[in-house]
Amino acid sequence: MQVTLKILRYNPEKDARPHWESYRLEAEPMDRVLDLLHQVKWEKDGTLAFRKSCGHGICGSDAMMINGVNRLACKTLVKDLGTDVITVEPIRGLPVEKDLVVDMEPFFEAYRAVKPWLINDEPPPERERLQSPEERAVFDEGTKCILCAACTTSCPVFWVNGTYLGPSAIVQAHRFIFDSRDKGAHERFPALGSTGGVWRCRTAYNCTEACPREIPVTQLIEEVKRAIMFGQM
Amino acid sequence: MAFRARRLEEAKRLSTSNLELAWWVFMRVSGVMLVFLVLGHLYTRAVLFNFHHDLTYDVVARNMSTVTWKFYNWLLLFLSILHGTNGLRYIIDDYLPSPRARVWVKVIVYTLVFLVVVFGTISLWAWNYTPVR
Amino acid sequence: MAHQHDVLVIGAGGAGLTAALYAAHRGADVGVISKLYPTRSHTGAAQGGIGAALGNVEEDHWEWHMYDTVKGGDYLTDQDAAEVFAREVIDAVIELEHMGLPFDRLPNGKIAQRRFGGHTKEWGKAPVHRAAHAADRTGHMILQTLYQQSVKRGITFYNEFHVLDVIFNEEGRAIGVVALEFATGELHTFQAKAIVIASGGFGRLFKVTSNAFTLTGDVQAILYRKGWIPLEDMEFYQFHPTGLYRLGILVTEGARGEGGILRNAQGERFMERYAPTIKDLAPRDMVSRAMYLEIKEGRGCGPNKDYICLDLTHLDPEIIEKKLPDIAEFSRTYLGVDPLKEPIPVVPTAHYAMGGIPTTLDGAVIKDGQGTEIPGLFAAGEAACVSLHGANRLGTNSLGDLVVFGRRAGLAAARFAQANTFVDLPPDATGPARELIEGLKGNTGGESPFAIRKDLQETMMENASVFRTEELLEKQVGILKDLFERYKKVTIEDKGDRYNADLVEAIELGFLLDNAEALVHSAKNRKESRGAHAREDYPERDDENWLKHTLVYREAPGKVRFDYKPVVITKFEPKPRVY
Amino acid sequence: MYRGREGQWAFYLHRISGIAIILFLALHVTEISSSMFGPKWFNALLKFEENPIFGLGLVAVAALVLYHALNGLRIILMDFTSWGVRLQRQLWYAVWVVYVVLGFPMLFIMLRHVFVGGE
Ligand SMILES: Cc1cc2nc3c(=O)[nH]c(=O)nc-3n(C[C@H](O)[C@H](O)[C@H](O)COP(=O)(O)OP(=O)(O)OC[C@H]3O[C@@H](n4cnc5c(N)ncnc54)[C@H](O)[C@@H]3O)c2cc1C
Ligand code: HEM
Ligand code: SF4
Ligand code: F3S
Ligand code: FES
Repeated sequence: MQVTLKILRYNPEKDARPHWESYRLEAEPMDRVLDLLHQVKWEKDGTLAFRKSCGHGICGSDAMMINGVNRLACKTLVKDLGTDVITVEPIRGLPVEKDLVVDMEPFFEAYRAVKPWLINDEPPPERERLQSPEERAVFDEGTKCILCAACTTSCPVFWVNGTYLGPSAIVQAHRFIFDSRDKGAHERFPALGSTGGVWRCRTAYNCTEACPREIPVTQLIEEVKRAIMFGQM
Repeated sequence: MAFRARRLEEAKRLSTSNLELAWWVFMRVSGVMLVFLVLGHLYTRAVLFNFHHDLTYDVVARNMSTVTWKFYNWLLLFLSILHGTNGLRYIIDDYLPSPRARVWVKVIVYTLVFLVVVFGTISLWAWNYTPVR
Repeated sequence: MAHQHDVLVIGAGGAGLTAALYAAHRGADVGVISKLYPTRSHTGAAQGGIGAALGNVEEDHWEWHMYDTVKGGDYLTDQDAAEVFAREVIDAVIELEHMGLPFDRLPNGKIAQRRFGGHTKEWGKAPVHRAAHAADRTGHMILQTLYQQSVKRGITFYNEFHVLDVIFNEEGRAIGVVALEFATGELHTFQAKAIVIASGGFGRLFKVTSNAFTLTGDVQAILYRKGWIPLEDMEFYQFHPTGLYRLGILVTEGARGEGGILRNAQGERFMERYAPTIKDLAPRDMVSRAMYLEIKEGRGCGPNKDYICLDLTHLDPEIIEKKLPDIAEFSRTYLGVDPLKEPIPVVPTAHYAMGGIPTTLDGAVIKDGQGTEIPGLFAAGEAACVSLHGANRLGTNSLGDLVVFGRRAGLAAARFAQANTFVDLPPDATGPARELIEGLKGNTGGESPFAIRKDLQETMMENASVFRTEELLEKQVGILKDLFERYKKVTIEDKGDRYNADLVEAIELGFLLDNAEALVHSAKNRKESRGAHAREDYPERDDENWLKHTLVYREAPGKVRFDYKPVVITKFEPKPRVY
Repeated sequence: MYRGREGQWAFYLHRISGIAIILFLALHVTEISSSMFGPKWFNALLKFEENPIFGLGLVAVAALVLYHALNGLRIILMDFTSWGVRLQRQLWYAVWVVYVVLGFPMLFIMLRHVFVGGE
């Protein structure tokens, strides 16, 4: 089938502002949008810039806005879009560097702010720390996160308010706060409870819809809110 | 998952960042109360009365002169203003990226809100119905 | 711009991050250069598990693990490496758990383990539960956990920097690195007392692969180009039996570990014929060859009889959704096949390089068959070859390799850095890298890098994959010569500086070609069948002549020289490999 | 425009209605408070507001208040129950059902007040 791929192009070395460019392509229904981008890059215009690595939704490189929704290009099949006009734009709320490449630094800054590592100063036992399957299941969802930023850059609050940590960082915090081995919840609290923290979330659910790993992001955010609230009052 | 502070310094550190939580809870508590207050207000004013024609100084004044209604209205005024202003604060924080602009807009908004509350409160207690002939 | 670190790690996958953590732990100032954001590294794609004889589910011993590794490697495995590995990987897994890795758990709270190909108890009697796992995203969790620890330690990262050159002084000590910053197009120099290479594999050499687009064997090629540094055992390249049909996306061996069965068009469980004892859980080389044979003999599934069916339909749906959620999703997303209801179409997919940069047990890179170390240069992970995996790697042994030998390399590098000082870089250290870039930007020959890469991948698949013959390899040597000629005329469209992916892909293509050259020549040279290297014209293993490691050097473009390194044999005398 | 689903629109509508209500509230309070200046002034103001434009404005504000109140309850359910988030979409539709049930009679009465006039 023939599809039209419209890409929001921007080359800071040449363009004053981003502009749309269209490409007519021959595509199979089972093609990934990533395949289409490659087709453009390899056969039509080598200057196109975008990130990719694994090609099957596991590395988190290629979150972009496809037909108005954040998705991974490598996990979105042409047939699933149900149209032959496909628009691709960079994810929002992070500075665009070139074409579909954005500056990820602010995103990782928020990640680091919630201390995303196991905090437990007690000397570990000889063997593994024990944890029941039930305790393990409580924080399972958050461990799936691939830090693709699809959620954070779909959040209407994040687009306008750069101080908001964003859903991804809160998912990371959840992963540790609810880990029975972690003792550092109170260390994460200042970042999570500040003006840019969880209370900024307005439960818009774009994050949950966008997450390619099908993590119930809003649910986790709400659990963090409740954890802080009940821990505090 | 232990948030409860075990030492004083810990408690202090935690307490400094509790403000946003307090506002968040307040929005919910006041919201629930406002459902009754606002919808009650709407009902009594806009549905029972023909607000568009029957509402006159007399009607309002007679109503406003009882202490119960004074209190009802004052609570309504106070909670909705506080709730709404904090909501505006969220919105200002979201859409005004420049810290300078934020401060100025907030100063102006809070001043106006303050004046409205003062004005409203004074007038509320000033109602004292003596029928005008 | 110029930077300086005691220890410089190239690559932020499992091996690189482990090395960085332990070097930092020893007090070294560590910098990590990675062409991807660390969490994008391909270690994150590893699914099934990390093998260690924890004995949480049933009795297990490191000796059994060592034996399986040696036997799985078709006795080309260096047994000192296998012993160090099988012992230390137990502690390494426990340590990962202490770092916070969310392993799946048994009801008693201990780390859960599952069966995996080639892992047995009592010297091959029956499959054993040895692979510690976190659902089917064990690699993802390892990568995340290691990155979390690195962030905690405040290790310096240079993300999206492409290493283009490693610099040596006259005495042959590695003293620095040149890297291209993707964001700006600027060349940076890094001065280091010790350098650890952990840049991963080169699966993109083949058309059907489980590997990421970015796995192009860069640093292997950079060293190989120098001429005096060899690559070891490059002929041994593993094809994983179960890649999604056409796409190559991996379906973990854990799927068979949980009870999945391979069937041909007649629905026959054909592995019963090839490996009567452990059937579908035979080592990968054997299963891949069996699948190829089934397809070749007309028993493949599908309209074109060109794939094999991986049947999970008899499993409890709960097991699939809980223990194999990701692969179920891959199958649904990319093939539209629901593994609960239909078998998954699979084909062997290019997966893992057993060979690479030769090292000692401490990760020090060596330059000849006598084991002469190159001062200041270390390597670990898939890029390296300690020869733990010999002629064929067992599933779950790579993740173990990353943490065990990543740690050893990191510690050794830190020790080296403590004992040595910085060496000044030559005045024009960036010269060769700049020439490379300007050469590519200036080329007008009109050859498209895409077309060259496509031809390379297709011909490598045809001529140098699961089955090989003298004739096919000879043919591929000729094809490579031609591709090198075409590469000289390769022309890129993007002449800019910022995020020039066009340039980077062209550079990576050059690296791929070098890896191909090393692989094909080594394969042509080894006249026997062993592990993943199956020669139809020499179907038998030949211990008399070939129980040795190949070291391949580039003499001149298209011309190679071989040296050999003896296999270390301690506990287990080579025996025929039957399962 | 980002093609968000129910949650996004629920949020935007909640925000817009919130702003509208607080602005109206400020005016409303000022207006009522002006009674301090005596019945003359106040009655004049009310007279002025008999214009149907104001009436319709009032209806609009009432409509926004009703949405804001009902969706506010939806938010509270999501925040304080374990199931609210899972059922957020259904809850939003429930908001609209209740909205119609309560809103229609109100709309009817208010519109009659505006256009039919007093007896
Ligand atoms: C789909 C799949 C599933 C697997 N499953 C398992 C499993 O279940 N169990 C198991 O044991 N093994 C498994 N493996 C194998 C194992 O995951 C890999 O061999 C291992 O992760 C390699 O790790 P690494 O650290 O060496 O390299 P990688 O994780 O590939 O990292 C390479 C790093 O080097 C960097 N790099 C590369 N080139 C350059 C350059 N020029 N400049 C700067 N940086 C550079 C990259 O950015 C990256 O950070 C699997 C492999 C695949 C592909
Ligand atoms: C009638 C009952 C009301 C209920 C149940 C209610 C409930 C809520 C709740 C729960 C929030 C928080 C939203 C969030 O954090 O996502 C909120 C926000 C808000 N409310 Fe109300 N509210 C009511 C009345 C009012 C009134 C009368 C006003 C105006 C004076 C008002 C103005 C606002 C504003 C401006 C916001 C901020 C919106 C945002 O940040 O997006 N609300 N309301
Ligand atoms: S929560 Fe989901 S969308 Fe957000 S970063 Fe993680 S994987 Fe991506
Ligand atoms: S989209 Fe944003 S507002 Fe909250 S529910 Fe998700 S973080
Ligand atoms: S390329 Fe890795 S997630 Fe899409």
